[in-house]
Amino acid sequence: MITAGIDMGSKTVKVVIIRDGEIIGKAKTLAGFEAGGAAEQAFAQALDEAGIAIDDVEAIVATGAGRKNAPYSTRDITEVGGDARGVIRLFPSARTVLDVGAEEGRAIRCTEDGKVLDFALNEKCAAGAGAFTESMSRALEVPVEELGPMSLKSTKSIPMNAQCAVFAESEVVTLVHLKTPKPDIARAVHDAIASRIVSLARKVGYEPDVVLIGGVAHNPGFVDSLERALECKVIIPENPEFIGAYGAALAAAEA
Amino acid sequence: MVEYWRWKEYRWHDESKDWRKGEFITAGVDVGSVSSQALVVVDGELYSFSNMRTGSDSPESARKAMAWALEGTGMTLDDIGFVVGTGYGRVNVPFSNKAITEIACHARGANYMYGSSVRTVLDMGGQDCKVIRCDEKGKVTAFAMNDKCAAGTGRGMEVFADLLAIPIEEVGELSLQVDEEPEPVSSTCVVFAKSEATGLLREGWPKSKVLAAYCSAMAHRIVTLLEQVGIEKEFAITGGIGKNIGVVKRLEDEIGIKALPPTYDTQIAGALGAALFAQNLLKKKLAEASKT
Amino acid sequence: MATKQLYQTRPLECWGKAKAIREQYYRDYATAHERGGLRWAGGAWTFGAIPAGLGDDVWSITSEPYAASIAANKDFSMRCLEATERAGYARDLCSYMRNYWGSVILDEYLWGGEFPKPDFIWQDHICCSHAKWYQVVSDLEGGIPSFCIDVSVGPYETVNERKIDYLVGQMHDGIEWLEKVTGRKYDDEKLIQAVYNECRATAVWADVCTLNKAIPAPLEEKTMYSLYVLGTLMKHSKQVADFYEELRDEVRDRVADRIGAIPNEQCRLMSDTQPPWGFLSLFRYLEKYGAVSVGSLYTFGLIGVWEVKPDGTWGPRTTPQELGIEITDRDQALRILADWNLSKPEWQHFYSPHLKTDMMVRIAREWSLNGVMLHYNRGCEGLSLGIAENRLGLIEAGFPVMTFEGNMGDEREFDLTKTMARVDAFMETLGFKKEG
Amino acid sequence: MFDKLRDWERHRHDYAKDWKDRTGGKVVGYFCTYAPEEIMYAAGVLPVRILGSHEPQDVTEPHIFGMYCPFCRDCLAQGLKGRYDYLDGIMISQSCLHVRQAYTSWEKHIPVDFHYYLPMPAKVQTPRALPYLTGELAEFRKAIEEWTGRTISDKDLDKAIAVYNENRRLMRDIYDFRKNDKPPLTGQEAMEMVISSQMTDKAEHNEELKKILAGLPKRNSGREPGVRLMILGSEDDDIEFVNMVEKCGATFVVDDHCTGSRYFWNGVEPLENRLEAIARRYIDRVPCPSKDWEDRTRVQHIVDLAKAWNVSGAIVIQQKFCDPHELDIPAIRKALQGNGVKTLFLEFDVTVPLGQFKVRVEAFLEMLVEEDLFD
Repeated sequence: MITAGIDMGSKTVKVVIIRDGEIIGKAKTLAGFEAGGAAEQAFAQALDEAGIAIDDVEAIVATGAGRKNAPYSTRDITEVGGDARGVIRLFPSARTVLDVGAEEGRAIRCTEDGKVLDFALNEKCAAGAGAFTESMSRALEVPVEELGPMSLKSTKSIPMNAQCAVFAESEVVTLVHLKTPKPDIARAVHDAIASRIVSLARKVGYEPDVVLIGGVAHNPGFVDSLERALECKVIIPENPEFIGAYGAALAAAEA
Repeated sequence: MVEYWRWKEYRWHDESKDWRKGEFITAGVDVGSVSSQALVVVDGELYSFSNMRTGSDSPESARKAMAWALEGTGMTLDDIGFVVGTGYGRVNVPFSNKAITEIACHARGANYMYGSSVRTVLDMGGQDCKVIRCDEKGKVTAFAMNDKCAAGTGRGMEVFADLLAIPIEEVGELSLQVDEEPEPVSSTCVVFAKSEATGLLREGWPKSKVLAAYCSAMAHRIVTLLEQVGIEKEFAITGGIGKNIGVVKRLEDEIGIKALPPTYDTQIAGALGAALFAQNLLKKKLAEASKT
Repeated sequence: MATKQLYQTRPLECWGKAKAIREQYYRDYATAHERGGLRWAGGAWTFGAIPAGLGDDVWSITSEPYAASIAANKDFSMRCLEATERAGYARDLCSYMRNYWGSVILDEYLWGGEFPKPDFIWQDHICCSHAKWYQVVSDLEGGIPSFCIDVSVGPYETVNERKIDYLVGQMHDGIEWLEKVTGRKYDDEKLIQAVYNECRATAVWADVCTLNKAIPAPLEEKTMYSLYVLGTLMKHSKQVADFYEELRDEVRDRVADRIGAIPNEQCRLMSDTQPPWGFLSLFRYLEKYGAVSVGSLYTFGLIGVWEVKPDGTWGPRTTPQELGIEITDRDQALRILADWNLSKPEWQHFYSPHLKTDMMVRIAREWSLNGVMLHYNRGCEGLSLGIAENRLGLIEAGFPVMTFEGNMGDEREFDLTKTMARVDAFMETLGFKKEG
Repeated sequence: MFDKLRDWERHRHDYAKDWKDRTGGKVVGYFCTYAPEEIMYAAGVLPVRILGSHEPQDVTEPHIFGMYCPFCRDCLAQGLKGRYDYLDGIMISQSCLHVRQAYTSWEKHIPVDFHYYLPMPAKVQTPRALPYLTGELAEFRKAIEEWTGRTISDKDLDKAIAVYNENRRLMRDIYDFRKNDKPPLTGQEAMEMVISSQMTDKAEHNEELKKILAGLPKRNSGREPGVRLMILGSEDDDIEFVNMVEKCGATFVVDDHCTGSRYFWNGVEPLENRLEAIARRYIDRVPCPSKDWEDRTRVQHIVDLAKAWNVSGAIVIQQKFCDPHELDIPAIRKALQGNGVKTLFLEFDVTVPLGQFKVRVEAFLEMLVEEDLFD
């Protein structure tokens, strides 16, 4: 059976097409101001990669913050449900899912059959999310993708106070002016985000295995900080940012 | 990719003046979190300045700014009798003789730029927003600064310029091109305000309306800060956002007081105040030297 | 929206009366002076029965419900909050307090006219802000005589004669103080009647809440707010005690006729702490899932006074009159009043969140709940106290918990859309689907 | 001169562990300075105050909602991280709601042999508080006796009271030296002195204080005092901040903190009933704002300190979300300004952004001193 999942994230739209649980097509586009269009575009690309036509897709489920504006979908599930489903299918041993997206941080505790036992989301402040690293990279004048590797060079931990992503910039600027080595600042930034995510993880009472998904999972510096704070290794799937959409596609296959 | 938040860097000097005739030549260097200015004062008169973006290496930013301010004037650092550093990087101005906070400097600078009747100075800078009350000499009598949240700062506005792909200089003007004032954006967190704005754009709001919603939210936050210290006439605005008519106008409407019209680039107030302080300190230094 | 009809519903008949009593209350306070009466201000928890001894023409305004009414009026509330911030008070203080102060600073009464300045302040103190609240009101109003009774003597299970003496001693001093500041002669008979009324009103309210154990629940929390509020206005008045009896009889009939608060009850929840008053629509949103909030320790135990019945379940505390106790003098009345109030469920968690967890787990079991929705309320440090531990305790006891941050009186700290998204996720995990 | 005290303050845990080894006695951690330490000390128990460590942490989120003050969360974090694993017991004497949560979560999640909640009255201004608290102290004494298996005689209480009163008197004598035009000690040293007193056996602390007192008259701190400042407000043991300010050309000469003068200002006046005497001391002490009502008695006290120690400015700090202080600070600032003392208000978190605070502090000092910046 062929089904699809569309993850309408705040920054990007992800589409995954699966046949009997196996991913046969996937695509990601920037949500921009016209998320619906972005989704159609991503969907077309995914169909392309899968080499099938839209009519071959039997069911489509949407997830993500903007799921109500998703095209094609017949049903929708929440990000929490999508994440849990996707992760458990890939890693049945997973008991805790951490999802760090552009603006959202999520911690989910679930059973071996993907049932959600408890979940926690970041509140009014966007600290502990991808957006944080972006503004920091600007303050440091270091491209986002280099921030991670750079921070790995540091062995020093400096506490950061600011919660607010943008306000934290001035703290970074202060550190810069104090001639703090950039790697140390980069690590401080990752430690700050990690500690917010770990707070969420502790709230749901995380247990191994812990799986990390979402775009920020590509950042080795963040992963390092996270593992240090969690005092355990985390599993990262091949395409961490697609897991929500994958979970939605699985949900589509259920009904 | 175009960086719409990047405002234009530039320099200026008074070609009509021959600095060599000057007695007291002093400079102020304001290394802010977002922008840096170097400024030279000759016998209490503004002579030249540069205005550029702060790099991640502040001593370097200070040197660059200073060098650029002197460019084409024939003046070198050695010609300058006293240098005062201010701003976040004030302690990292390698060639400065003293560091003074931007709070004192902005008050002094505003006093020069707008006259001695100024009692309340609002400095809307890159990372923070300050309200300063001062006396007729430009001496600080009270002040307040925003904490913990970047809403109401230049940085927040830059984030928006980027989001909407509009050059930062045009943001304010555009935000006024609305038939009626929309509800201000509700999020104080700039990141969420950004996604809130994205939502509005997705709903088909024109950019001007979204900007209006953000500018009025920003203006409102600044007003609450102003009210903490209390506004006394005359009222002047310094710093980057002072150039943003969209914020300034809404702010004036809300407090019911017009800000004095800017006579100089509002961003140089800090460096100007520093240079003027430098002149007093130079005179004092020379006086003491002559004693011995 | 097509929701499946599992149960009959019908509006509450005594609803209009509740509304009328409330409106009259705020009018009476504002116009008290015109009728030669007195005005006093104090908290919803204060010993209102005591000033009742000053005469029948003494009217009060209780601060929390007044502030909650302001909060429900978003525009006025925002003006109040900002006026308070302008005056230099921190933004993270109790949002009831900030709305109330704002109304004083602006000198605007929510129901029109200037803010009616109280003649004296009669407060009690268990949360750090209680007495300080009125210290500031007194600053703002240019000095108002005030008297606060400290009730923080520890949980009811530890109450002994000495602790009662501490409260009653303050009450006696308070009565002398009342006579001094009002120049009136104190009438013990009126006090005694007020104490009888308070015990009756608060026990009967507990009785009403007990009836909500029924499936379908005859009342949903959004409605209960508008009913329990009368107890926060004047729990010591005959009017409120009588009304609660009338209400109880009607709710009994609803249970007998299996009248539900919502037509499609399939999921029973409870909340905790005051809701974000400007956004009660959140409860309507629950109904899309056939979810009904049957109450909370807040709606049950802030006014209701309870006890464990012989069969081990929770029910209304037996009143002195039911026990055949005849109150004959001031001291006896005050002792009963002190003991009665110290057993109030909402006072126990001030000493340990674990006491509150036990009560919440009891409600979750006896009211047959599927889950719990905890409002992490930035507006109230008193009722949010220990809420994170309550969450852990409820989960340990096997009840799924959803938390959401908000503020009962400051809309800037509540996000309805994000909260509804949480409800979606919670309902999904509980296995309930949205209808229509 | 203050090295020993600084060492005790820095290595408080080592001190307590060592004390246990030396004496074989029990150590009780207390959460607020309303704890009647004399009673514990009389039973041979060492009371130590539980304070935070000013490190960012992520362990308290499941236990304390983020709207409560950073201090109470920092305190609980110490317990959850096992830093106080040597404690035999914990106790709290009812003060603010915030720190109460650190106690109740600690009691639930960190095993201790003894824990006690003392419902210290909140209305210290009513005469009814004395008999009530005296009774509560009798119960507390009983609980300590049962736990330690040692009866507390009046003689034991007298000894404890004597040691504590001496500690209070000595610290006040040292505070008096801060009135000098050139104070022989810095605000940092004063803070380290008081905090170390909360962490150590007062008998040993007293010996150290006597040495210091003997040396102070001759001591030349070798630094220009600069602007004379007062610091006051919420719980504050942020030595790093005090140090930063004193490096900007200022000296703290007096304070109103529970980690400072408020802790030791008044002593126990002897009474036939020792517990009543102790009760009176805690009822009459300079109050925490959470107990300062209906009248605000603390405001005048603060103004008096500012005058007696001749300060030109006051830094008013508040732990983020510290409601009791938030409710007094506007009145206090008004009173100080009214008496010609300018104030700078700062909101503290577990760690403070020194960079951002430095600007405010320096600008504040620039405001207070007549520089030759103007014609």
